[in-house]
Amino acid sequence: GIRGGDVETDVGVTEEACPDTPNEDNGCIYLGTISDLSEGPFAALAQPITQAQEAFWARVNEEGGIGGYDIDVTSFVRDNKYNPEIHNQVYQEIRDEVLALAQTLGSPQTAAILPDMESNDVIGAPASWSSEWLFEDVILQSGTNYCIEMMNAVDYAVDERGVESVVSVHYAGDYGEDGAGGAEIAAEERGLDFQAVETPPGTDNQSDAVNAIVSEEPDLVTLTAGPSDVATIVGQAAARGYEGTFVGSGPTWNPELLNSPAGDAFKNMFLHAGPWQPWDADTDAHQAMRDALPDVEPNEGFLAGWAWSYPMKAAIERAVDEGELTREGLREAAGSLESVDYEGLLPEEAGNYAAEPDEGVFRQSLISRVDEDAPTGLTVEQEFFTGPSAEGHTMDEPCF
Amino acid sequence: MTELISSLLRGVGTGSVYALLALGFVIIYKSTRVINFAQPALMLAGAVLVSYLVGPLGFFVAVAVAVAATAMLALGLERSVVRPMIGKPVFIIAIITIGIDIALRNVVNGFIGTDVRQVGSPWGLQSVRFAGVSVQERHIAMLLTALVIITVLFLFFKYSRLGLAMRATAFDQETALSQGVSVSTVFALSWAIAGGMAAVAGVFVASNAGIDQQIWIVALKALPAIIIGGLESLEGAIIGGITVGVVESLVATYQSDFAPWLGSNFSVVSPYVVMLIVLMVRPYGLFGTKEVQRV
Amino acid sequence: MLAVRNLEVVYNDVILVLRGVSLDVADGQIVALLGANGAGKTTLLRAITGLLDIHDGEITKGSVTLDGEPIHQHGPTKIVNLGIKQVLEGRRIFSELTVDENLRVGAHTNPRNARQNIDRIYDLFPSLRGRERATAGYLSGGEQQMLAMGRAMMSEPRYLLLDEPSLGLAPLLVQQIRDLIVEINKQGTTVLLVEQNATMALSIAEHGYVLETGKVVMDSPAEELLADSDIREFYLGLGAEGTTKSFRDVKHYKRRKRWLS
Amino acid sequence: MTVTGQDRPIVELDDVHLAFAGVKAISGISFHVGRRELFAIIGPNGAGKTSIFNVLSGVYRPNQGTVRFDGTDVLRRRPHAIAELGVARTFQNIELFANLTVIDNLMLGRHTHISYGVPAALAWFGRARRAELAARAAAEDIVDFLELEAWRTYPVGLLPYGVQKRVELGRALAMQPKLLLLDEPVAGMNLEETEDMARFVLDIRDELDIPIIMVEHDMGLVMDLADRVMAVDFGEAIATGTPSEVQSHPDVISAYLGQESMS
Amino acid sequence: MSTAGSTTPRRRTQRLPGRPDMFTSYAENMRMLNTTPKRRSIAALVVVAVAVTFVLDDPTLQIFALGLAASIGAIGLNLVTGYCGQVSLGHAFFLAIGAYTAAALSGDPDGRTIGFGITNILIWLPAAGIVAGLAGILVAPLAARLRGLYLAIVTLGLVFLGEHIFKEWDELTGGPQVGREAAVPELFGFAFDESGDILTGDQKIYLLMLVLLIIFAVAARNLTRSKVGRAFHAIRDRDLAASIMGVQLAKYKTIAFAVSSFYAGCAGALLYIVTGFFDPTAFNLLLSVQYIAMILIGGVATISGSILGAMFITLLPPITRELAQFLPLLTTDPSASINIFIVEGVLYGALIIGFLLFEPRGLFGIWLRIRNYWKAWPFTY
Ligand SMILES: Nc1ncnc2c1ncn2[C@@H]1O[C@H](COP(=O)(O)OP(=O)(O)OP(=O)(O)O)[C@@H](O)[C@H]1O
Ligand SMILES: Nc1ncnc2c1ncn2[C@@H]1O[C@H](COP(=O)(O)OP(=O)(O)OP(=O)(O)O)[C@@H](O)[C@H]1O
Ligand SMILES: [Mg+2]
Ligand SMILES: [Mg+2]
Repeated sequence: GIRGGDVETDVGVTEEACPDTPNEDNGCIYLGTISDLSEGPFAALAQPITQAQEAFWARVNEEGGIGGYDIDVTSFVRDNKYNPEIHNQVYQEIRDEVLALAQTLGSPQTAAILPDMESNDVIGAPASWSSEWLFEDVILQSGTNYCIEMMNAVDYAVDERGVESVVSVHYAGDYGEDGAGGAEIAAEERGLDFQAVETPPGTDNQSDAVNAIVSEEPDLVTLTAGPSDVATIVGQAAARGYEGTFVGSGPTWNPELLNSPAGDAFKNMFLHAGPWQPWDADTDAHQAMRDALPDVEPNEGFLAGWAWSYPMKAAIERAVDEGELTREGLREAAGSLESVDYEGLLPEEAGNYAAEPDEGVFRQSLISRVDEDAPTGLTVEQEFFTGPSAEGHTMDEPCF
Repeated sequence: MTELISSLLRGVGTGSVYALLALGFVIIYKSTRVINFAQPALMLAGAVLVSYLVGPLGFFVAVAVAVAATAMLALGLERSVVRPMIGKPVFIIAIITIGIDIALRNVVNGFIGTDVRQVGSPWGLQSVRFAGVSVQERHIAMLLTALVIITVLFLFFKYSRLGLAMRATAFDQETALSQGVSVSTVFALSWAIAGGMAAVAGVFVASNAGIDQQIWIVALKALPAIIIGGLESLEGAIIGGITVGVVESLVATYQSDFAPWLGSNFSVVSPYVVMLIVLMVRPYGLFGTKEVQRV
Repeated sequence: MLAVRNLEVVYNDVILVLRGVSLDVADGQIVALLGANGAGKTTLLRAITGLLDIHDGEITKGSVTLDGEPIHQHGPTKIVNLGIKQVLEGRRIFSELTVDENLRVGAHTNPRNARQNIDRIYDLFPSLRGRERATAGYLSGGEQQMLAMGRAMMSEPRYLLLDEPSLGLAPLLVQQIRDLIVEINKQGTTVLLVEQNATMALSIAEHGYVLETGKVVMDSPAEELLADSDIREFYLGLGAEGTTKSFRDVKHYKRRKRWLS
Repeated sequence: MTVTGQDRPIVELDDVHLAFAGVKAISGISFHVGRRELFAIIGPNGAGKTSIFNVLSGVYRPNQGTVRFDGTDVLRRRPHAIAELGVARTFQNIELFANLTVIDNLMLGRHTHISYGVPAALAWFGRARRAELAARAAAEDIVDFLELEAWRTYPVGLLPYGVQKRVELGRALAMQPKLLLLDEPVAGMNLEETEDMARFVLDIRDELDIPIIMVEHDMGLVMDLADRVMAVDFGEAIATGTPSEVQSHPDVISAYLGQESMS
Repeated sequence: MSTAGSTTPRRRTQRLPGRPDMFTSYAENMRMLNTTPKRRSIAALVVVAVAVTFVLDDPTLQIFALGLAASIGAIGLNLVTGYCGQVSLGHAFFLAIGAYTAAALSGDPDGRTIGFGITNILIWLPAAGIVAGLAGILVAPLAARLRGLYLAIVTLGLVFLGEHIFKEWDELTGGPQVGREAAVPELFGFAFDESGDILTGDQKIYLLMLVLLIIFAVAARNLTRSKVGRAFHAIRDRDLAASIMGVQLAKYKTIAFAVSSFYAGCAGALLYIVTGFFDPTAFNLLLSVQYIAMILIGGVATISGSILGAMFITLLPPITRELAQFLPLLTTDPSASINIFIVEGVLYGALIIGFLLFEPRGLFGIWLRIRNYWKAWPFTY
């Protein structure tokens, strides 16, 4: 499209076209990406996320951009090595070049730049599903959070498998504790025995967790940890005779786990709680993503990067409509979104950023089981649902 | 009782992997007086290589090839980066090896990609049962491998010409040179051996859940092991490694019952506590030789 | 014949230690190399045996030849293989290894005859016999010096370069070591003997060199050196009439020798 | 015995025994050294001479026996405490601080004579500054005395061996000791340097009035300088007396000197 | 000689005309900056460092401020490791103690984590140093028993134990992956981290760090040329000989650890006010190693080397990011096996290797080479 002269811009938006754009006449919106791209613990996840985001915006540009602007997410990609100081440094480096952040990965990392983002009116999409983001208005997250995901998972296990006791094995920090917090809320709500076991990262460090599972023998083990640690826990617990059910949150899964020594244990005992349908689902969004990433090994990380980009797109569209493609304008536009078109990946009401946290939070998630024949090893067992625990919970503070 | 025994056996199993890792450190230390902090990267490289080769070659051939290749890689690193530093202060060389580790791990990470890569070891998580106690096959394989390697090494250092030359070089480079020992061969050889062993250890570490970017950290468990055992002692490395494994396993099993106030996951740091205790009693580790101070 | 021609050696790229040294070691001889501390004697030996590298030293000019072939570009292993072996200053035995292991390291380049060479060494140094399994660090000073020489002999060198073998040894042991050097030489090994103890060195050498601050200042048969008045005064400590001076009579302002200035 | 004050020997060793894992380094050595004496210890390699020094300076703790310095029992004292009492020494193999300059090595010798704390050192003010300047002056005096002017600011590691030996002597002198132990002061030195060292040793004894115990293999030096000599072998004293008495003692000849030295 | 120790030089401090660098008294010779070129170059350096405040943009100043704070820590490590020869891989632990002491003292009393609301830097900075210094004193007995690599790895164990404690104690630290706010830099109502009319927050923090570094560096320099510093040197070169010269080994090793940890504590307290936020996983092996690298790359046993090294290591990530941009054919596509981020990591390692290979004496050694070259010019020997 042709951009009207009445759109006001400031930082990170140029009249010159983006590098390598299909639309020579368009202006350019620069979005930054700060992610764990080399040696940090989430590098394996960050990589497909970042790649999918590039594909997402490339598709937007293919389709003509937004209001006469293309969106560039490749010029300002920075590695934070999962270190808050470096995160802050690279943020400072790109701060005056970008309109907003397409991705800011890591909770303490993002916390290290939040005051600056607030004062610079920079909004960003987090690369996590933590309930704390509900309370930060410069952060645009998508789908439910680990906390509610785990509430739903526990509710599901109670209703479908009749579990009566839960052990929650979790990392320290926003990811692990958010999930464990959800599991605990649900366990309390449903009157289950509950125990939380914190475990550090590292496959050699899981013996405490495994011991706890084997000695407690709970009916259900909820997991919020990384894939190889989860494989160790599931594999070793099974090898030592545990026979209950595991349910892992979104980031616990990697398709290669099926080929690990714990593969059989996963097939028999593992359920996956996710914020949206897996890779091969039949929605417009899934189809578009698969088309945009034709040659990749399927991985749920792509889907995450893709999904997280929709609210940013909606916010930019709103800001252009309002004629205020400034940082302040964009922040206002984002804060006024009451729904987002996720092309079927999530219901539109999942994108309610205008409402208060408790009202705006999206409470639906899904449960999948392990399936060797599915591209990413997951097949949906329970479509989007809200369990009674999540329904009844008031989101007035983060779950950890 | 069976709980105790199986906890011990698990400890011995993982301990033998630590022992293999510790051996790599000790061999390089013995001949060059340097702690090679690049061992983690070599371990990672070896394991990743196996994960690529296991498909076409099968597990054992893949391991053999990867061991050889990692040995060559270690040798190359020694030639290019460590060699010019012969005779320089050991701490500078140690930091150089850290530089190597950072650089090499970054490259290897690029080949790990997004998946948790698998080495396809034949042992899986099956257990065999002895008298009511089940032992994972994996752990037995680890222990046997460690025993074989230590025996071979011991004979090598005691009786072979090169082994002796390595010990002599460790003691006094210039004198070894004056005897016609090629110090560069000795250095190269010790790096190659250590590299190969790192690869073996890497395979065992990865045979548990697979390879991700973080498994290199396991190699650092060898540090308390070599200190407990005594830096220059092969037997020490084995004993130290197994001690670390057993302590970890016992603490993991019993700490929550007996000493919950130590906080959760105390087992992770327990090797360091044991190390401190051992050093309080024996400042040169269990098998280390006391440096004779004379004036 | 081992020959050094116009050798210049520099340490750390800046410290010029040898300034054009020439020296010949004819086969079958014992050649003594005398000189004050820091004159460059050890440096000269290092230059011959390829040990300059690890001291950050470098030959900047001149050559070392063995039977006319230049060898100064070779590394220490190659030079040992060519039959030149140096016994380092200060014994430098591997004190954590056993006596036997020390000797076996000496045989590194010559493993084939190791067993019979070890026997030969024990014949030469009977006090080492019976101590084969003893940790070398516990030997006495003289025994350690013998072990160091024996270790060098294990590769059956043509040329043995001894760096101050009498250093720190008791008088009796100095005599023993001296006799052993003669014995080794008799058995066919050429010896280049670096010594502070000029009396001892000149008593067994056929030829002697005197090195002062990196230059050869004297080069004569041993008898001539023994007769030289400067040598007598400054190296042998003999007064004019051939009697030993007393250290108690040392003058506060002494006549210093200056060959150069 | 009621010897006190000026008459009392500076060093009294009585029946000292020392063993290392089976090796008997010293077995029953006793000797006294007077306040104006230059006492020499000779003996074959491994006889235990350095070990006697190490016992005296607190590096080794004897298994048995008494060691008195200036009337004080020093048996259980650590090396630094003995240094504070006034025992200084040089070493068989040079033990200088190779990276420090000559001046700094000498000033380190003054360590026990400088007293100020860490805060003063951080501020370099008042007492600390004055003490440092005084120490420097004292070090310069030793530079003069030992003719080290040319080397003053060189790191000692780079100096010729003979000079290093001299610096080591200077460092010991800087301690203003009441007793000086010299372990093979002329080993590895040529005649000229030996003569220099002899002159310094005599000057120290005569001008500075410091008693000296010296271990040395250079018989010429021992015979010329020492007032009394003790010969040890296998950790036992085999002869004690004037230089000429000891030199002609048959046990000393057979264990140490050899026949040739007679000629 | 006979008057050794009792003479105080009374020579007049008077310069001879035409011989500007001839010393006429020991006092003059022993001054910290005892030659005119030294004085001039240091003065110039300080002027440049202050001027930089108004030249560089805020993000760059932030990094420089980090480097200055890190310099204090590096000087501390150099005292114990470079000067005293006690290799410590435990520096991260002491940095952490300082950082948490300061953060807790100045933290919000009503916040999520422990806080006492004492924001005056004159209180929390010395407190951070003292608490860390006390921890150093506790560790020192280990150093009295252990040598070389044994000590290095034991102090490394300290880092692991510390990590465990800091992860577990989340009332203090906020817990791993969560973290807490850093200390609040305020002096009698003057907030360093807030922008004012004349100076931005980053400029103020930079200047604060600069002033503090100068104070710490001068004090360290004084210490090293004092009796204490000589004792450190002596222990490093040959501890047995040192003790025979009257140096109390245990006492001086304890002093070394205490002072070093004091410096580390102060550095830890200051470091994180630049970012304002930190989490307990920061204090890991890598951090300790970075400090070791600082002193090795800068120059062992030199104060200016510590600063050079700290600056270098702090600037290294931005430098590698810049360098990587210049390499052709590198993609930011993270799915490529060799992408720009991996090259960054490799460059980081390679630059450390390169510097140590090229000049094992560190940046300080390079500086010496340059100086000696010009001094000796045009002669090569
Ligand atoms: N590695 C080195 N680096 C720098 N200078 C050196 C080195 N080795 C020796 N030198 C210097 O070279 C000079 C000659 O040393 P060399 O050891 O060859 O003397 P030497 O004649 O053997 O003396 P000595 O009798 O003490 O053994 C000395 O001034 C010494 O300081
Ligand atoms: N720290 C030690 N550990 C074991 N044995 C030792 C130690 N110190 C000395 N010895 C042994 O004690 C004996 C006496 O040694 P010492 O050094 O006192 O001899 P020395 O008379 O000084 O000989 P030299 O003339 O060669 O210097 C030797 O057998 C030596 O090996
Ligand atoms: Mg020499
Ligand atoms: Mg001795």
